Amino acid sequence: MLELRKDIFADERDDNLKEIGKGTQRQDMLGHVTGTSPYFDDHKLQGMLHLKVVRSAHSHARLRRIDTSEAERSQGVRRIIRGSDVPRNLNTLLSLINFGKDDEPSLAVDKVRYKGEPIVAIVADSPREAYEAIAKVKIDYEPLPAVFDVEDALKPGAPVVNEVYPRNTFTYYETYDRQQLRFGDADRALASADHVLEQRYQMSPIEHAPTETNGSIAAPDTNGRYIVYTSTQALFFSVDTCAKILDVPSNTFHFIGGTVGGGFGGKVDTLTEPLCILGAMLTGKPVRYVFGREEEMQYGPPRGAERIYIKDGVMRDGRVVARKIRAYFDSGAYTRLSSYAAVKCAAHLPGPYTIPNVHGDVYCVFTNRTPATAMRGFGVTAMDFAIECQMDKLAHLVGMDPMEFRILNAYRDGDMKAHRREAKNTALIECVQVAAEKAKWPLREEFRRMSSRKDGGGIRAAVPLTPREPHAPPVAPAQQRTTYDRAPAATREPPPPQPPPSSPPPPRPTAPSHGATRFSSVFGTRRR
Amino acid sequence: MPVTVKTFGSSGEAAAALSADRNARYLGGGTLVMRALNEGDISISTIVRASDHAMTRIEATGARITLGAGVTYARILAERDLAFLHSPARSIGGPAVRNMGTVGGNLFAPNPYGDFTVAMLALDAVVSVQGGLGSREVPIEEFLQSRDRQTGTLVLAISFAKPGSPDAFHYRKIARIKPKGGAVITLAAHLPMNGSRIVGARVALGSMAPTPIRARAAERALEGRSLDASTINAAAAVAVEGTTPGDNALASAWYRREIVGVHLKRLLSGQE
Amino acid sequence: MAKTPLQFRHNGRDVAIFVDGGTNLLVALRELIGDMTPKFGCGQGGCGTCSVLIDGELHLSCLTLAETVAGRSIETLDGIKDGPNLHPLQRAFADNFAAQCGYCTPGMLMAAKALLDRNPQPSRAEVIEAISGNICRCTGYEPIINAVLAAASGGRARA
Amino acid sequence: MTRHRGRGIASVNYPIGMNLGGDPSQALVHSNPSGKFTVALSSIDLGQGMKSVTRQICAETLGVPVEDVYVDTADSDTGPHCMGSFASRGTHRVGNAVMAAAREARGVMMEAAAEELEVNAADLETDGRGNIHVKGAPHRSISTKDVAIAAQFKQGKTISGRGIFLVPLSDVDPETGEMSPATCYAHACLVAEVEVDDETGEVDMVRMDSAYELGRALNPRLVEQQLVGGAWMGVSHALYETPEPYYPDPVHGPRDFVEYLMPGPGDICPHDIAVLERPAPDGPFGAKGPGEMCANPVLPAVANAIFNAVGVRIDDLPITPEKVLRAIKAQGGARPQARR
Repeated sequence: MLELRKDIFADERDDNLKEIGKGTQRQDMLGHVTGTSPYFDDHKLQGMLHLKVVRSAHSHARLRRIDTSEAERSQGVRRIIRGSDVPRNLNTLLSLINFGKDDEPSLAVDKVRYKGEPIVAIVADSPREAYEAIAKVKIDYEPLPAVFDVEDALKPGAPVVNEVYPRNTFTYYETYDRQQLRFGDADRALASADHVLEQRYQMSPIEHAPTETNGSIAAPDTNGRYIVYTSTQALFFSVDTCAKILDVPSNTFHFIGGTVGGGFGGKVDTLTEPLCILGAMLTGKPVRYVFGREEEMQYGPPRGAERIYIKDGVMRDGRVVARKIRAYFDSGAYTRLSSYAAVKCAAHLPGPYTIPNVHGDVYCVFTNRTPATAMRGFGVTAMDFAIECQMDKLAHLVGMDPMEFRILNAYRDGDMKAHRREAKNTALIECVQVAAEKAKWPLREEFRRMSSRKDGGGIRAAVPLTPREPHAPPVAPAQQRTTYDRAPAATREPPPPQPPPSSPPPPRPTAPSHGATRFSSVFGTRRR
Repeated sequence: MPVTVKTFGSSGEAAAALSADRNARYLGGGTLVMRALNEGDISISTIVRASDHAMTRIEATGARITLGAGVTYARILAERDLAFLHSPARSIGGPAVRNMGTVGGNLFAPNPYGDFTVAMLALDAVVSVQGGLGSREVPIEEFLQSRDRQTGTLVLAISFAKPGSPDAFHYRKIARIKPKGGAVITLAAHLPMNGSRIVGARVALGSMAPTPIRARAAERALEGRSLDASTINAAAAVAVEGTTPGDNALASAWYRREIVGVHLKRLLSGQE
Repeated sequence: MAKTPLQFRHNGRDVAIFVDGGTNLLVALRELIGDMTPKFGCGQGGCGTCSVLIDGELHLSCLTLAETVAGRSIETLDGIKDGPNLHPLQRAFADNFAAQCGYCTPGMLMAAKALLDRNPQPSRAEVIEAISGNICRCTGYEPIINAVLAAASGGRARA
Repeated sequence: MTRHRGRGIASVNYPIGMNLGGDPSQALVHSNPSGKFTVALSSIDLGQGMKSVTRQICAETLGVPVEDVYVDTADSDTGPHCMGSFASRGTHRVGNAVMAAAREARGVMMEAAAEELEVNAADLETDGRGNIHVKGAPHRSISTKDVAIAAQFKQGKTISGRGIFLVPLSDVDPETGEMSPATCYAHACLVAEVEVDDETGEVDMVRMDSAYELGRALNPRLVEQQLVGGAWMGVSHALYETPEPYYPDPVHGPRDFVEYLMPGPGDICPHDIAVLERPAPDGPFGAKGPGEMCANPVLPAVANAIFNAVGVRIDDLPITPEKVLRAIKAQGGARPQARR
């Protein structure tokens, strides 16, 4: 049951609106209840072929030999696709915004880094014939030691998961093995706190489990273009990723989607479109590539696991004076979007509280498991679990009511946040007060009268003195994070290809008419 | 190689076709075989069906009950004479699966499936199978022990003595998800009473070994006694004996061992 | 590849198709008949989004060998409207905002119809049991349960 | 056997949008000759209600009834660029882009109406029912349909608008983490009540009470969909879900919906929700975005409620019966805390 508390913050709103605020029926509801909403898989195309992939049987192995000769002769097989058939067989999703290095092949060539990694794609007349051909692909693996624990992966001598990142962590700003947050002097504050509590939290991976699995249908269209029906939840991300991997201009594609059977973050990675389109390009026929449920659960990317250590200093009166956090995002074998989640996570510290000393180190770590990706609450859900369990323990430690403890420490308008921006438009206190009211949880009068709009700022608005730590100077200009129009001239040349020792053949040179080179997705074009 | 579908009028012909072809599977309700085909199991190249009415017959009026292998859970739920089996039948799948899945197929369902078979094991059922050489009756325990080798045989029916009293039969599936969830463990007990004494106690457990098994130590603790708190506690205390549960996605072996006695106690004492 | 002829009733009309050996009913309905209302969600019998009624009984079309429906009557979401008018369950689902992504909705509606066809006044527990084979990842089930109860009580939406 | 009840709370905030690489979305709005409007987007409706929310935003901004607006999503040939449906950016970013496009279209519409009524456009207002009239003189009125016809067939004007909303890239200081990660924040507090079985470790949800602050509930029914479904997902994350049950050991991964655990319709509990609205200065009509953050407070609230019920802290998700039972055994039995 939902109740609108129009009485709160009423002075900040104009409620005299005609359409906004009404419980209008969804535009798509009639389609949903009649089963006529068009999902990607609801397009029936003449002569459609089916694509299935051969997946790695090992978590970490060198590929000594891939023999597809028998599969090629298998009944109904139209085309076998290998890594060497993929025009640019190395990509990272956020290269579209120039963040991170290309680290993931569409089809593995000489090494696999997680169990289930695609190695060969088979396009056949029917799913059954594709499965029969899969059984005929012979792969000679040389198993390598694998690492599954984020902290083990950071130990000296750990197996190198992904040669692009030989230390098994994503590299920030060309230098840092983590995203830092420094605000005040947490160590000093911890030393003088009445109580110090250090705890470890572990968030499991989570599968998005949308009822519709990931998939796409690609077909040759008129004028040399390709029409692509897709389950993506980021249409231009997918268009531009495909343009890059397939090395064609983005207007080669006409992507149609927009009605998707649940995503929750699991349909951002452009998992099926590149191979599906390539299949259509190589056969000249419509091709359908849809994940089965087991594929979706085990080899579709999950929300990554996170391990979090929190060390807090709290005073007897309930004020939290220091919070020190070390967090490890388990990215799996490739970066996908975990690098971004670590930044978002660092910005989220120390939660919705005003704490004068905050120290954060957030690592994006590579392990030999299915690459992780975004999910509802990305970068924040696990940290909120850790912080809010910790807040409960701290309240218990100082003998305070947990609601009042939160109100006491809540951030208010005008406070300085740890990422050094002023808190505005805050409403945590009011949420706690209303939740207490709904749950009939007694709060003392003084806590019922507190407000997000009162008693913030002032001394709480200051950026505290923050000791600097020695760091090696960057090895190269910090160019990773620049966007298209901010890239300094010196970095306009493409970065030298950095194929890992085991990487597939370098990408095909780009067409000369383009001048060159760096791909920019934000505009969906190639740069001169 | 495409899949060939062969439909026979008699179970004998179907059995012959099944035993003649290593890549043939018998299609019952479809919940196992069709799933395997959908998921790309290319070891199945022939589907064998039988339209023999005997395979879907229910004989429930007498002292001995016979369920054709093709009897669905929905049909059991519609049968008033089989009220004592409604609990296990309802514990399988959702309504669609109960309209499709069959008691014969359940004999082959691996963990975490196969709950109905746990009930059958507690009832000392006998499985009628037809191989290439003719039909025979196999005690269910023996059938389960050699289940991996039974794929070439056709199950015709399953039969058992009707419990003297419906109160003597107890069944519970412990699932994390309600109302339809895979079993953490499954428990079934048949405790026939002679006066106030239990005679012929049978306790069967699912997910406590690769196939449903009998909890013989618990049976011994119950045998010849009255069903009171101390007997129940004694049985619960030894419920784990002889079991070899495994880890799976639903629970660990440790957890299964820890709770099997708790749930046996609750089942036999009628607690939630 | 030899194909097998197959005839059955689909939403009140006789249809005839040729199927490959091993084809399931979901594929037959979607790819050969062109009825896209049953959806593929798992192919394992676990999600219910492919649910259809066969002779009035709820079945999973992905686990049904197409050949087994010869001569039988199949009803899908495409067939439950009364001409241009929505079925009371469809109206109740809409009124109760019981769909978000909409992908489970066809299966949910068929499961609910199977219930109400036999039991027009179900309890909340019976509704829960009836939809228990159908996965919804968006709604948390509450609006769906309310919608079925509302349809059962004459299409009146929850107050 | 004893079952113990306990209550726990959690309070959270959530950033709206993303800061890496800049965060733009675009929208195009145009009218047809009947004065009906189409919004063209490349944004995705995953079920969260993108089409419906942008439709209401467009109607409100144009000053026309919602029935007169149709939103067409996700065609790369017709829909202008959008980063995608993630990071809680849909309502805020796409909503703002639609607002900007609708404002531009409204400007043309009002100019065209002014020409027909022979008044100054500044003196006109919309009635939200498909008419434009002179302020204070409702009888001097023209329908949007007649305006559209006049604009297209007489005046040679396109009633259309382009909109973009861009939150520029935020640089991040690698040393201190100084950055502008988001432009506004949503807030929530949730109280969870659970019942814990101290012999089996099973946890049942009893009820939830919550307050969510979302800037503006553009459509309360859609907000309710997100909050109810999101809290269910929060319970699911807290107690059930994982594709790696023995993480970090990658064994026994679930392969189907029986092995992948999510609460069923028989596992849900009553949930009372209050929605607060403190408008975001840069949100469309003040709106933030409820879609992602709604699950977050549930996980810790459930963990804290379990502590309150039996005195054990489970810091590893998901909180399975096994973890609860091991912890209860390790502390020598349940230790219920003070009832709240």
